[in-house]
Amino acid sequence: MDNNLKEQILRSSGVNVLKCMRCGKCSGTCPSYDEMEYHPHQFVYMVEKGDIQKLMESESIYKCLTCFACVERCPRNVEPAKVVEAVRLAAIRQQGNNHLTPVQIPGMLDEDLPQQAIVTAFRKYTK
Amino acid sequence: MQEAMINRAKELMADGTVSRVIGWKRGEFAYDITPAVFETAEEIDSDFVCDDFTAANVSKYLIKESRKEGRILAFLKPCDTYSFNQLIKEHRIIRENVYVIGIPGGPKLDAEKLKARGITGILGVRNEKGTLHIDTVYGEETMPMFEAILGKCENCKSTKHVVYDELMGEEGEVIADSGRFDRVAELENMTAQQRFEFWREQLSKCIRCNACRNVCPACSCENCVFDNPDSGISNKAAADSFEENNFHIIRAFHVAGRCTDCGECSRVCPQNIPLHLLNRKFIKDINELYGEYQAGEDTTSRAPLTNYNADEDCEPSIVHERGAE
Amino acid sequence: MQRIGVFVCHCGTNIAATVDVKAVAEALGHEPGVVISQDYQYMCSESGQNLVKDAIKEHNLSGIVICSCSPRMHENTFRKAAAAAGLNPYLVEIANIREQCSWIHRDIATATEKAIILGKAAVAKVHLNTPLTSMESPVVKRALVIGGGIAGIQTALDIAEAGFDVDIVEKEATIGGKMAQIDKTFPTLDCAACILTPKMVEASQNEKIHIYAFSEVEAVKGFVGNFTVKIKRKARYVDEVKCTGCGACIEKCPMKKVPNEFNMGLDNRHAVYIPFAQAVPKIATIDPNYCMMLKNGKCGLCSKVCAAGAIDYKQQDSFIEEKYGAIVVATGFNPIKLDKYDEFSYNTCPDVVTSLELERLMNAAGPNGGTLLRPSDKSHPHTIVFVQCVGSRCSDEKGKPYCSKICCMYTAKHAMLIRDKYPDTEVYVFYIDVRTPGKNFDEFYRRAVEQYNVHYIKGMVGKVTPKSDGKIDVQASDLLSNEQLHIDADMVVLAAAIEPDKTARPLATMLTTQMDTNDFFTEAHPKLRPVESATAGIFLSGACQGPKDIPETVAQGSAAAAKAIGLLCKNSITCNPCVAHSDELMCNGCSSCEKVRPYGAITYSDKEFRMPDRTIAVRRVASVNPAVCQGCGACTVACPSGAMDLSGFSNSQIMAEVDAICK
Amino acid sequence: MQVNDNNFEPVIVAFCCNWCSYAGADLSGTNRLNYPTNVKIIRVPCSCRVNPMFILRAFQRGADGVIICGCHPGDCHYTSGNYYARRRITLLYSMLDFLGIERDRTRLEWVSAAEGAKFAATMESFTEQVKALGPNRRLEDLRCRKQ
Repeated sequence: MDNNLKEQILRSSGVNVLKCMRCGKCSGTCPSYDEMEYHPHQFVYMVEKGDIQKLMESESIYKCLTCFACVERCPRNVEPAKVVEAVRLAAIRQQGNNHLTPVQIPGMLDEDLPQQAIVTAFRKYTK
Repeated sequence: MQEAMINRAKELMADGTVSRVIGWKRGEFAYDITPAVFETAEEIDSDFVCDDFTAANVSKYLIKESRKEGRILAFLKPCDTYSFNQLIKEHRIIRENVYVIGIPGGPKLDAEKLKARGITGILGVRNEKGTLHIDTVYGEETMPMFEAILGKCENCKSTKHVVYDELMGEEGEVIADSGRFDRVAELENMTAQQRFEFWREQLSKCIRCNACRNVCPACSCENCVFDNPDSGISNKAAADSFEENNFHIIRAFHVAGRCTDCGECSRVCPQNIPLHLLNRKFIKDINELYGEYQAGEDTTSRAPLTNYNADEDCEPSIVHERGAE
Repeated sequence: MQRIGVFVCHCGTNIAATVDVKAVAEALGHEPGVVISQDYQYMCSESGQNLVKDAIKEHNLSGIVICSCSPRMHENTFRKAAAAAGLNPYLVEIANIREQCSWIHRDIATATEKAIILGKAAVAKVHLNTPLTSMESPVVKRALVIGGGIAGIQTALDIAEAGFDVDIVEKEATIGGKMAQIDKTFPTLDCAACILTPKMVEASQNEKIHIYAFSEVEAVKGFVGNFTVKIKRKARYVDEVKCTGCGACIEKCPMKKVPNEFNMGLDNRHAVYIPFAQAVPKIATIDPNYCMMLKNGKCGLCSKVCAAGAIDYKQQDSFIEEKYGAIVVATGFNPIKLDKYDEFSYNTCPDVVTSLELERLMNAAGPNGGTLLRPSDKSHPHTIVFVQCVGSRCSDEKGKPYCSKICCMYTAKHAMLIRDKYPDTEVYVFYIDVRTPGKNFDEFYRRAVEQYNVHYIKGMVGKVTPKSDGKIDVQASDLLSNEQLHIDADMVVLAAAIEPDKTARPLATMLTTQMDTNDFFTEAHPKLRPVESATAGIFLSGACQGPKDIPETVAQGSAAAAKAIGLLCKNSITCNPCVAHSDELMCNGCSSCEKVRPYGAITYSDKEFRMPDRTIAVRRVASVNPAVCQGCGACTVACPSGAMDLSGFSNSQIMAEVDAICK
Repeated sequence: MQVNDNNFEPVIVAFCCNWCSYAGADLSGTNRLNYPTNVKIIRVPCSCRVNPMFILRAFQRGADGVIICGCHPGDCHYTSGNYYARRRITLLYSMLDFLGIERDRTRLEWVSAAEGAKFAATMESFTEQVKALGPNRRLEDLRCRKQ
């Protein structure tokens, strides 16, 4: 099962996790590091091991800002953010796993929140 | 013009400038004019011809003739001077041994085109204001001049003489819009299948008479690779489609960058294969890919195939990228 | 009738595992002319060679085909074996069934089929091989060393020691190279200047060595044993002979704000300068980009104070041409530019420096006289962060894909020196891996950790941000404790990747030597011929061939010298007999071949020929100087008549191979 | 003869210069990089040694594709050989195309001694390309065809 999942993650992300040389620059550069249970370099390593269920169940997949700093700075062109994105997609594609529902929205609204952010969040966190 | 040429030839012979003259004489018929060497004034008087059928390029003969004792007078049409110059460049003709008189060129006439109209028994031709008056054994016939022009004169590239010791008649100029690559471009725009069929139809007519090779001023090797049993590709008769292709590809390749586009190959082909198109294809490619180059224009420039431009030359993949399909 | 022997090598299992060698030997045994076809475990071994030699004698063979590894490996081995058995060495052909067959294919049936075809092609070719005899070509007893760093100096000293003249061409104003800029050397921590400068002096005083400093190689012609090199002597605007190096001109020069390259631009020099105190040759150089006299004709002070009258504002670049038997390339390396690494703030923060800059900051002859101070405010740094692998091991276009090899060790050295001299300074080293193979290297690194308490942290720095209080925020990951760190640093030192000098690429083109995709020179064999280039007579010394530390560079410098000496010792060398030759009977004398010849080996002369009709004709024909021709074959294709052919790769031989493959 | 595209195994002749491409081919062997067995290599000193006659000869004898590999421009062991080769081969390919012979049967590639991977990948893609074209019929000497 996890092997299929790994295949799916690798295919949908287009990332070759074997290129990683474990330098940790992605995690060294990540602005959401402290928010995350699993960090960018762990995403890459755990996907390589096929340890994906843990990632899918972790809140970490929603903490990634998709700022692509890790992609920009990775010396090996591994693109960890794409792995995170692929794991997140794998999670929300499962029935009932939407991370955001319309009923949550009113509680989140405040003056400074741009409308665009809500639209983007829906795109990102729902099926 | 013929009269003036004969007089001048005799003068130069008399004053010792030259000892021989290469020109043309009549063959079996009025229209088969062939190159000939004259050694006496009498021979010149009786046999020397230069008329509308006098198309042959005599440059190639000068390889041998210029190495003989004494100086030889050669009458060269503009297109012939390019061949002559190219042979000078290749150290084949000894320039000092040739006295070149530039004479006006064509357009020359193609007897085959006359015969195609049913005009036979030709005795002579007069050109009056674009109309040909043909004297035949059956009486006089007429036809428009432009319909009888020899293939190689149809897209004349230049009426300028690039080399001469003296000039008879007026000097012409390079014709930039000769349209000589139009037919090549037409073929290029066909599909590969159409081109293949076109050339199969043409080249399958080849009887390997070697006339094209023997007349070509660029094909002047002491020993042709196709006659050399050690070359690995020698053959006499073309028994297979491959050999027909092979002979003409290799021949075109060997003269690439050296062919002056004199058109003699197509003129002499008994099977009327448009062989000059192969040469023109190379000339067109060279012009487009490596810059304009006219073989025979000068005697010092480097030929495109013995030259290169490290930074600007295209990759062969350009062949795959351009063209139809 | 040819009597051909075929010998199929198993190469242990290298060939035999994927190619049915017995079947190959069997199949080739049926080829026309083949009288013996055998297989053997290791054909290149002594017993394998004996097998070949015995067969040559026993069967009176007229040619042999060895189906084995690449001819680039063992062609010479078997040629020598053939010669020993009395067969002309050029009657040997190799069918490459290892690199180009067994190693790349997995299916035994198809690999065997291919091996047979390759063998047949070699048999077809050997049928047409002719015995060839090598020519001799004289060797010029003088060597050229390009680059005057420690590699070039070592090579030159060794060659001179052996009694041969040697010239060093150095593009900078002084020899010494990168080592002259380094403060201390690992793993012994002795002072670089103390061990380098005596060698520089030794080179300058050696009668056999001539140093062309401030010069560049402009053009190279010729071939092994006989190179002609054009050297550009760049204008110094100072007469080298007259200048005594007294320095009076420098003292008086009013133009004092020129970035000092020797100190990595960390301080300034004058427009007229001597790079450093121990420079060799110790001659002043005027920088035309800054000298006011050269720029707008106003000043001339240096000329007035020069007692020797050495200043010459009108000096021009000059050129000399010299002949050499051997050339050693020692062009060295440079740290890469870090412009593209915005995350490390190298371009924006003066306290973020490269390791080479740190060398100068710590050097007694450096901008701070040996006291380590922050470049920004000249204060003493209390926290220093080292970042390893900046630009090394990068697969993107910003960096280099290889490991720069020296950074782990010099960073340990820097960390140790700082902790030793300034024990109140905390030193952090962020590493991906610590690579310390080498004698006493790992012990050295462990000393940094265990004795000097340097904090080694496994992880990469993600971001370096200068803060308003003058501190530098270093954000990094600590992979072992799985946390993200923020360190308030005073200085950040980046271990920039090293790359070959930019002059190496055009030089490689001039020398017709190969380079790899990173612009390092390619050695003739990665293991067995590490200091020779694939071009005969060109040798490689130091970091131009790959990242190297000083001990390795010196070792390779001496090795290259040994190879060059081996060549210079010979009075003449055997030329490759696989060269072009012209059939005068067919030659038109058209000069097509002359136009494409790269070495000027083709000349023309008028010759008399007896024609079939018994007359004598004089014709211009080409002839090839076999000592000069290198056998490229360009002329053979340019020749329309086929008069030009190439021995060893003749038209008929190549066509026989084509036929055998296509059949 | 019925040609089944799936089973068609083209004969491919590769001319490799001794200094770069042949070494590159060796390197792909040293690195165990697989490429089709269809490719058979002929060693020539330089890409400029490749006479158009050799290419035609290969097609005559039934080769389905011919690829020529040389040093990268600027890296020729003989300084300029590959520049001449580039012009000659360009013109030859152009002429073959002009005669309607499939232009994809021929290719010139620059492969350095360090590019083992490129060599293998090039041979792989060229073999695929020639396979897609099917057997060479337009420039084959029927008398040379295998019975």
